[in-house]
Amino acid sequence: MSFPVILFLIVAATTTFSALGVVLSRSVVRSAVWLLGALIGIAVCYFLLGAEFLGAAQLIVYVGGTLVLMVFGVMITNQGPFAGIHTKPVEWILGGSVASLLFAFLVTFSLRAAQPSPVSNVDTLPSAGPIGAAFLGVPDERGTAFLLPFEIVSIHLLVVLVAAAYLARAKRRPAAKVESHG
Amino acid sequence: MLAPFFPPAERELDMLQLTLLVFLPAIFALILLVWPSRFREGMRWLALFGAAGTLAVALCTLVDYHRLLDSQSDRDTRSLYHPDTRLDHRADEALERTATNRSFLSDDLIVRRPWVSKFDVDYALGVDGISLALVLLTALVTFFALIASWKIETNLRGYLILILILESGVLGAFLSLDLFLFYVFYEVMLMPMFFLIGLWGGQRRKYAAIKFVIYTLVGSVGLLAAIISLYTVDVRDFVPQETARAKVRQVQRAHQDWNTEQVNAQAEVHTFDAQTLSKVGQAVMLVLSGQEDRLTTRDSKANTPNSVPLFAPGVNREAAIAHLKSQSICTPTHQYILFALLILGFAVKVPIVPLHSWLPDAHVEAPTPISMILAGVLLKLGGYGLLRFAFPICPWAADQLSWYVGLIGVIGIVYGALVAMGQTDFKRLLAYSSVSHMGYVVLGLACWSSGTKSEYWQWGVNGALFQMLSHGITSAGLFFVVGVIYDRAHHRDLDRFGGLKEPMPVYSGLSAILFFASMGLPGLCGFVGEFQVMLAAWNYCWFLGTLSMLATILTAGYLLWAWQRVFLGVNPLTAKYPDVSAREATVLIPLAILTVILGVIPGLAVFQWTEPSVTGWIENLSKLKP
Amino acid sequence: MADVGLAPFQILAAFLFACGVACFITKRNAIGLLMGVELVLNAANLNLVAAARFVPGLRIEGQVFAIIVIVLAAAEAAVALAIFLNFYNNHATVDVDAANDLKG
Amino acid sequence: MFNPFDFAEHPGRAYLVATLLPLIPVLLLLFAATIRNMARSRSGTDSFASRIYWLFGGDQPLKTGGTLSILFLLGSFGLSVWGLLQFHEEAHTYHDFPQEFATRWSERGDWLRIGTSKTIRPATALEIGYHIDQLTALMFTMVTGIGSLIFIYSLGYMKRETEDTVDDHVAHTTRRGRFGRFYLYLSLFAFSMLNLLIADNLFQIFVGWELVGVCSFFLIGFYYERKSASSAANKAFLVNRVGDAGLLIAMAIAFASFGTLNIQELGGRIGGSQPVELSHGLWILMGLGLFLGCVGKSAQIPLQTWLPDAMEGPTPVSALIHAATMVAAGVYLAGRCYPLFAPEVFLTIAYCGLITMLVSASIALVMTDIKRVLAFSTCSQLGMMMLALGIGAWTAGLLHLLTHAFFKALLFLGAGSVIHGCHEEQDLRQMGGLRRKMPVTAYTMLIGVLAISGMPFFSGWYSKDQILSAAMGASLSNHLHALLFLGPLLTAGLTAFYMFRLWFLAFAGEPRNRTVYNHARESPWSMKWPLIILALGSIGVAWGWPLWDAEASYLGHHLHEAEPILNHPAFSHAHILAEEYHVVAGGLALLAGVLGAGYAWSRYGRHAPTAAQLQEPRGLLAKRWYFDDVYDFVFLRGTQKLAEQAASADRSSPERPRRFTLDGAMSGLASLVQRGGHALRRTQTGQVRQYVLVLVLTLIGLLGMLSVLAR
Repeated sequence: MSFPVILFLIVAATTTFSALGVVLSRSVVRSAVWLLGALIGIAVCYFLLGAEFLGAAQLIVYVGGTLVLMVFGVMITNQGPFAGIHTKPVEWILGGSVASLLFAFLVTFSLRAAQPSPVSNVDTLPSAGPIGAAFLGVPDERGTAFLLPFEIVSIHLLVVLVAAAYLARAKRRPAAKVESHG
Repeated sequence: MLAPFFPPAERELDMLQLTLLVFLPAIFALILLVWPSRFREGMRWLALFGAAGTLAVALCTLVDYHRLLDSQSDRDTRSLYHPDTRLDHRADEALERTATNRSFLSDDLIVRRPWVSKFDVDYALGVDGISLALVLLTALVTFFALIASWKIETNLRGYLILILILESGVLGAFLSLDLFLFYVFYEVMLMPMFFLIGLWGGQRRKYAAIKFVIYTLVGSVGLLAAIISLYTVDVRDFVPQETARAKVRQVQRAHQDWNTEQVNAQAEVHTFDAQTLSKVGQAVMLVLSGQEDRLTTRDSKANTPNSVPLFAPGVNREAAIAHLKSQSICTPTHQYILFALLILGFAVKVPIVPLHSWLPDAHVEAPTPISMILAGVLLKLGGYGLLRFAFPICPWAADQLSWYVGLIGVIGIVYGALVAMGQTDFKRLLAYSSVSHMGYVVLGLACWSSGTKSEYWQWGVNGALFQMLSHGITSAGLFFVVGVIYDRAHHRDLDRFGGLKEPMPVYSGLSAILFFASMGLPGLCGFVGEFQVMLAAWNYCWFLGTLSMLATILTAGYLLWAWQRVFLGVNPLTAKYPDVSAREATVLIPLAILTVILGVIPGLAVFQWTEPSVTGWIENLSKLKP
Repeated sequence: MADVGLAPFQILAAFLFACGVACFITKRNAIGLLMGVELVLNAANLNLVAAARFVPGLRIEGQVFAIIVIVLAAAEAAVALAIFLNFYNNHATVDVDAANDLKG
Repeated sequence: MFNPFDFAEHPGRAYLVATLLPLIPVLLLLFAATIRNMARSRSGTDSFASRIYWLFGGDQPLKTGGTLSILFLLGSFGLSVWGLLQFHEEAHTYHDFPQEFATRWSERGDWLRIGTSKTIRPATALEIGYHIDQLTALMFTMVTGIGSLIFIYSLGYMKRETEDTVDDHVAHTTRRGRFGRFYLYLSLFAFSMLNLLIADNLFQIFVGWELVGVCSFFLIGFYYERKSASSAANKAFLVNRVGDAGLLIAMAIAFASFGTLNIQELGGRIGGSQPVELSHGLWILMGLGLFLGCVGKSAQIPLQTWLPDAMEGPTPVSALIHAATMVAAGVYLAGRCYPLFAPEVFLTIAYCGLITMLVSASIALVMTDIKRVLAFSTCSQLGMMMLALGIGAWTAGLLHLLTHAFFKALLFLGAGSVIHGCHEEQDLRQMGGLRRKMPVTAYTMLIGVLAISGMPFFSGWYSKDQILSAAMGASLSNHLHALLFLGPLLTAGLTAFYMFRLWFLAFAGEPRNRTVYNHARESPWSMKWPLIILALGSIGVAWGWPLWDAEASYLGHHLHEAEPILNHPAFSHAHILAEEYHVVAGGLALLAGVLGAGYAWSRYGRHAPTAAQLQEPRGLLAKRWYFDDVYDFVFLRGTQKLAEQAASADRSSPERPRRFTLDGAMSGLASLVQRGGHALRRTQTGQVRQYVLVLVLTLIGLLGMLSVLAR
């Protein structure tokens, strides 16, 4: 057992444990913390795979951005009576069994698929430079470039952000106002 | 029509002609759309002009078709039965020319252009005696229906446009050779009818309109399923081999790494062409009835009168038979299902019991001109579909089930007559009489006799076709008769009429002709078709024949009873009704005259040019039986 | 990393995916649901990156798509949160079972 | 080109032209009526229209139509007489060239042909054609002759219809006169009847058959304001339709087995013995079908009920259609199709005729309506003809048909004259002593009565004598069928009785109703002349030399030439016996007739009838053996009930509520779909998590399928 394997096992165990934590914890806040662990674990996986740029992006965007957003969301909405929002045992059983079934299938298929061996022993993947070049339409040695997806994603982001801003602007319905004040 | 003015064989002039025939009403509908509302009276005249133009084009097509028949006729005998003039032969020729990129014929009255080439849908129109008879009927009835619509005031423009679009749809359906195109037209005419009943109808118009649409759609679903299932058939051995080779080349180009076997397996040719599919059906019948040794290619030197040349020239016969047998179309189950779907599709339109209940409602609620079109034209689509598509495409199943189909027809005849006798609403009575009369069409088609006695089947099919024509004329006339009296009395209750003969002598005289024509009196058109069908039915099965003959008593019963209740006796309420106006007479008199002409000289007036097509149809199918 | 191979990463991704799905099913809190979505997306991302590592033709594509997914996930989170806030404003709860306006 | 006037080559075409001639007034009258009526409805507002209206006679219908019709029918009559003479002449000159004779007197062509014309196959054509033989020629002349007389008679009888308003006392209403319409129908009838006579095939006969039926329908319902008239018309048409259905079946059998409907060809193929193409059952069925048609048209039991009701029509119509010609068409057809019948069918014909004869004669005994007596008498005489045909006495039967046409037309016209003279009084009990007021009518009618009673040297004697001797022969050859002789014998007595009863009640004695008597007057000459001519015909039409030999009738001889040859062993034996016992049979018949007449004289002629004799008849006979009531109940009501049931089973309506209907079943199917939709709607809970669950489960399912398939 080589060092990378041991390292991977540790990281995988952490990630798995965190993911289970996300699912099993009752409180949303705790879930968020567990999610933080899982995301970091995945980022480490990226590093292990040699995709340093992605790992960094994962850390920055997810851990720094998305998760914070979520915590904000939790804080804003976490003020009403919480007693009602409980998951029934049946749902636990159902969810658990469905998820494990799915897991079993996915694993089966993963293992059945042909397992390619890495081409080279170079442990790094193309880093920020080539990726950026690809995004900007500079073709690499095989002629692939991603200018169009990049543009699409950009526009998409713009639209989404506008939409988010529109949706999130304060607009209480009169009835809801009465309810919340009463 | 246009041929004398242009050099022949340069352009496909019949394309212009047939396209014009189909779309002329639609063009007039477009003009009506932009017609200024100030000239309200002008709208009526414009629509009428459009219908008249269509009728004129249809008549020209009749002349052309007759010339086509005549051009191939034997000068000595003046027999119009040359095989080259038959629709299937002309359609083959057109396919051949399309495949080899030769110039089109200008005078074969077949149009074939690719429309949606991705799915092998062609814009294919064609004329033969069978379709032409119904095209003429459509143009005629629509023309008279427009005259009958003169009193329509509410939303006139929409009404006229819808009628014209309806006419386009019906004409297109009658002329289509391509199943997909047929289906499109078949659906096109559904919507105008829906609105015409639903907007201009009587008290329960919405209910009737929706019922009509739902019933027709149920039928259409069957039709669509059948069409799609037919499209999956690989017809490569039945189309010109140039087409098949082109397909092979196409597959090769797409998969350059494949070997020949793979390419050949993949290079399936699919088609919506009814003529080709009917060849498949006939071949299937031969295979299923164990006569595959009779199957040959069309260019085979070894063809005897007993052989049935269905495969395209240049096809390897053994391989083709093996290929046919490997397809699912060549199984009894598939054939039964296909036939059942097609029957379902057309049965709703005919209509056959028990799928008829939309008809009385639609008739009762629809305004008079729409009833005329509905009874006069739309019902014929069912019969036409059976004749043109259901029987030739599934001959094996049709043969196996023909007794049951005939039984359905007879049930329709008897049941329709009985129920008609129990009605008090004039229009409803006529609606049920339509059910009864259209039963003869189904029965005539179903009299499938064996090869040696095929002439009896021929009587049946001829009778069925003629019955469609004559019922179109008489029922349109009778519905107009109801309309006339409804305009005066504002009700249709048979028990509250009476004594109309005295105040309205011309009206009653013309009605009498139509009544007795509907009853099947010799010398009027209703008799000819029914008589032929009865002769055929007896020869096919004495039981069906006897029932259809005894039903004439019932028919006479309900019609005479209605006649007595409406026209005879004394009724002070009706004594002051004015006789028919000039407009009403314009509708009734030509229809009555036509009734007499068709009854006295059916041979000269109709059979002369419809009969060669029917003969061809019969010869194709009847020889399939051992 | 060559001796670990592709399969362990796939199994890990599958596990994360299953956890995400379990989140969907069990969590009644809308934010919890959102976390499930994040888990699912990350599982997919992990697969993509692993494929970029182990399949020669995907060295750049895998990463590019992973980046696109990350970006879209961020955007999706923003929009989802906005929707939840709106929902919360209207219904004073984030219980997704209360969000049954689509009931037929 | 077909030249219908090529009489030199084809003298038979004279008959063709004669048949078509009455169509011309039909078309002219139709045209004129349309224009006149269209103009009438506009004459108030439109001066042009009103001028046209006055041109066509204004409110008073012109007599021109009637005159035209008469002229054209007289033309037909002339042509047919010429044709008859020509035929007789050529029958001798061409005696040795039957082929040529046939082409001169018969032609046929396609009316409708199917299939490629090059191949000769059976059953590919419906033909029309004419075939003239002795029977046709004589019948044709008889129909046009009597028809012309009745047309002329109608000029007087229907004079009322030329007035602008006519009072209908029965329906209590006034209406416009409809003189032209009457002649329109009559001319159309003449055409159809002649078409039926010259036809050489069953199809064409059927066409004429139906057309005479429809003319009869219109003429019975001529006074359509009266409910009784329109109902009688419907009844006549429907009952005839039943017979026509039989005819249709027979035609279908013939066409399916032989591929032709030509009577000569069929006769050649069958010729009295069972053909190879037909099973015995079908052969019988075919004969029965044909005979059913004849039963309907000739008002034989069981389809006899329409004829008495048909007397609702104007009396000339009764004389022409319901006595002389149309009802005789049934007998004519039976005679025409003689070679096609199986022995069992002959037996059926004979017994059917026998029953009709007796039943109708018995009813005629008690009828008090003058036209009804004659109607039942017609039924009875037609039954006698049928009986004659059924026992192989072809010539006798058809001879009786011809002579009967004369005296029955005479009797009806006489009755019409009485009714006309007495202002629509038809009840015999209100008459009496009319011979003083209308001598011509009375004595011509007496001739008719004598003729129908079979008194010697009157035409009826010759035919009746032959029938009775044939009947005697038949019953002697097979004693099982003794009734076949006793029946006609009894009928001969009954006939004489009720006919003399009619005459005595109407014309003899003292008037019983003074108002009727005082207003009675003799009819105009247009009505008297036809009576006189018909009376002469009733006396002498069957004469031959020697006059006292019933076998010597010229008419009979000519008819005999057309008799189809049947090698039916029973018939030939009966023929020999009939020859042998001729004198006995004739004597018995005469005795029966004289007895009947004498009894009538003793009851009604010797002294005025008592009140008891004149009261309303009751019982079985007056109820016409309950045929009408039973039919009404079983068929009419039955069909109506069935129709109502069918209508209510088809769909429910407020008047006919019903739980299960066909329409309801179809709607039920539709609502089933609707309910299914509602049920499915419940699965759309709006719960996001459930959706996800289903989504994932589907995913799992798909993956599972994939794993199975990818194995």
